[in-house]
Amino acid sequence: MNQQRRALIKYSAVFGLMASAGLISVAQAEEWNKAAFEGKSLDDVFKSLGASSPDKSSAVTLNAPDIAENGAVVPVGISTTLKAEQMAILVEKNPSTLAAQFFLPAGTEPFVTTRIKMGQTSNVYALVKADGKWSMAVKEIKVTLGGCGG
Amino acid sequence: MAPVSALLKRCLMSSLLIAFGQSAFAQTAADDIAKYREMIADGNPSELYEMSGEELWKKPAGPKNATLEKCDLGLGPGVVDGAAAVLPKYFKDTNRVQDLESRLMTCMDKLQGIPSQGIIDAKFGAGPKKDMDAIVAYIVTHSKGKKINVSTAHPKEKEMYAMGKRAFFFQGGPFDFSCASCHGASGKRIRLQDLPNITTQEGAALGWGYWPAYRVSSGQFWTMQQRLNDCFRQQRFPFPIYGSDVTIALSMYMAKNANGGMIQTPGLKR
Amino acid sequence: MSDPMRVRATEKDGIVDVKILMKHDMESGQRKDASGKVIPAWFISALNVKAQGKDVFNAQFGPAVSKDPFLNFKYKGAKGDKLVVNWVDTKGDKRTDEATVS
Amino acid sequence: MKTLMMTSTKHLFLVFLGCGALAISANVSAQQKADPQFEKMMKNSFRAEGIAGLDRIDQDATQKFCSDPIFASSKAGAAKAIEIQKINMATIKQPTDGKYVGDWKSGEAIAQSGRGATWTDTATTPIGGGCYNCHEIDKKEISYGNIGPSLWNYGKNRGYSQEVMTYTWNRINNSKAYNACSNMPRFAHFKLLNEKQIQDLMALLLDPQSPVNQ
Repeated sequence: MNQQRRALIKYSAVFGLMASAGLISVAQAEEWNKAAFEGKSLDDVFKSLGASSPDKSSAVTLNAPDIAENGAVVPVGISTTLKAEQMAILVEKNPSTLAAQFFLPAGTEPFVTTRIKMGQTSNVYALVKADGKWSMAVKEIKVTLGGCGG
Repeated sequence: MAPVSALLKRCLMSSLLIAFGQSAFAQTAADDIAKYREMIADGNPSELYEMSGEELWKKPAGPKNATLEKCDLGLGPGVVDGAAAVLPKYFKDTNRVQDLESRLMTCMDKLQGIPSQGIIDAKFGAGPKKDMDAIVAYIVTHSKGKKINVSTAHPKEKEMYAMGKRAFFFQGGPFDFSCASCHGASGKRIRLQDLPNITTQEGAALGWGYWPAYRVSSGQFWTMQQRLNDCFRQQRFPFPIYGSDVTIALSMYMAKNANGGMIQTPGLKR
Repeated sequence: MSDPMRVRATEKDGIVDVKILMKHDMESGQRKDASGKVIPAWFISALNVKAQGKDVFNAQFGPAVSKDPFLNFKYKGAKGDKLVVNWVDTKGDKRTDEATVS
Repeated sequence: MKTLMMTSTKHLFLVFLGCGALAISANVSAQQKADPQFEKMMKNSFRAEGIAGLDRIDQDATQKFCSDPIFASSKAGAAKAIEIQKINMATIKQPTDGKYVGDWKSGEAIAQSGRGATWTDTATTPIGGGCYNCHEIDKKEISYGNIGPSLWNYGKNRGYSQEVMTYTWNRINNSKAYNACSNMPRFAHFKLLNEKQIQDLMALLLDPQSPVNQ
């Protein structure tokens, strides 16, 4: 616990340094959202993101397989017809719910793909913030056991 | 005659069970797995290994402070393009049939003065084997799209193939497994993973043509030596020595069976 | 010293498609080593991409992003754009690589 | 649906072909001879590591016979196969407490695990049955292999008679008693599973309450 706190202080220090060195933009350093990444439930993360209760929207597409052959690498993408300024990927049953979040300046397409780890079969949420309002898409991704298991 | 017909009857019965017992659900699952694989195909982390492998190939190293650029992988000194498509191969200077890793050990020894034993004894993914992984990634990337074209014209190559075939069917260990237990029939799976039938050209090309590969489950790039090592581990065999003849013989059996197929390395595997 | 990234960026019809592969273990803090001890979390936490000196993408990662992270995004840009990609991890290690849009 | 049917038909055809090869017995009269060069290669290519000693590549009669599939599927091989099956049948012991059926829940866990007996395991690592690697068992588990037949509704289809009990018990203990070159490990012969674990696996297949029989 103590160690974790120290590590967090260290992140902040590092971000401060990097920001002043111009390596990571100031906006980003300020926004690195500790509370959101430590959230243990959907509600925790929604709250930390200032999303309260996002509405499901057909304008948001979560691009992911129905079954992952391996939970260590699950491809997940978000695209939307909305003018997205921020996006986030949440995995309901992971130890930390928030997997990643993205900030899209004007001129960047509302599209992102990455790969995440999933400990077990779970609902995965794609959140999109556009014009200050959060919307989302949900999909269950099954994680299977594979190989000989030895 | 009776035992054979009994055997045949049982075989037919079980094939009916297998064929009709496969639910539509299993088929859907297989389709979904195919979709998953398609989605991760873009952005193979093997590229990260390949990048550092190219550097290592061109960087002076070892007691002789030499690069590997004069290494003869079978197509002449320094020829990297397509080299992995003709291995394993007989080499006159060592009087041995060698696969990619054992040949690279020869080059490191002769050109750079790096003794092979240290590489053989190192843990996978660590020390000199880490460098070896990267160099292998670099070499095999430069055979991508080439046709597998392995020769058994030399008597030693022919002999290696025959030994590899025998090793493929060799059962042992507390599970009674041979390579053929899993890779000797078509249309088989372990869990949801398709098992290539290495005794056929098509299956051998699926196996040989896609390894070395980045393995998603371990998050590591695996050379064929490591792939075979883990096969033997799962077979509950003792530990195959890195670059030993049984590993080269099995590679020869797979590669020769795969002739005409396409090299798709580095692959991306579960 | 961290290993270099692989950055690919290609332009088509005014849209630049950027694909980034990073070499990082992305330890989640959930895994145990052979002796049963928890391997502490250690992962890339932030990534910034600039094109021609201007922010085009920012990402924040948690421990659930896969080992050797992959990222794909698109922005309005042109061939020849100079990209600078930065990441920093939870131990303060960082890496900068550059690429030119083709 | 159409592709599914086509796949099934193709699959069936392939398996029939395989059976044909078994029926048209190859013209072979003797098992492959020991080859000193091959043996030397095997001996020099492996080393002991952890619990996986070099004795693991010393073959018994069953393993030797099944390492030569051409002979094993020949006419002359058929007689030898009966002999091998007899040897294996003789190793099977019926349950000491007379109980064939244990706890299906623990049986399911054993069926799921494919661990144990490798050089990265220790002598105390529990060995799994690895059953789902090759068999469909409880339909809820979608990740299953097909090297062996489906075991879904095993008891429901066959009934729960003593005959079925004994046959299934024997088959899990030593599958080679029925099919000399079955792909299934000899779980009791090599002490991979103990009597209780086999009783629990039996329950998974033959307890009317088991999800397999719903």
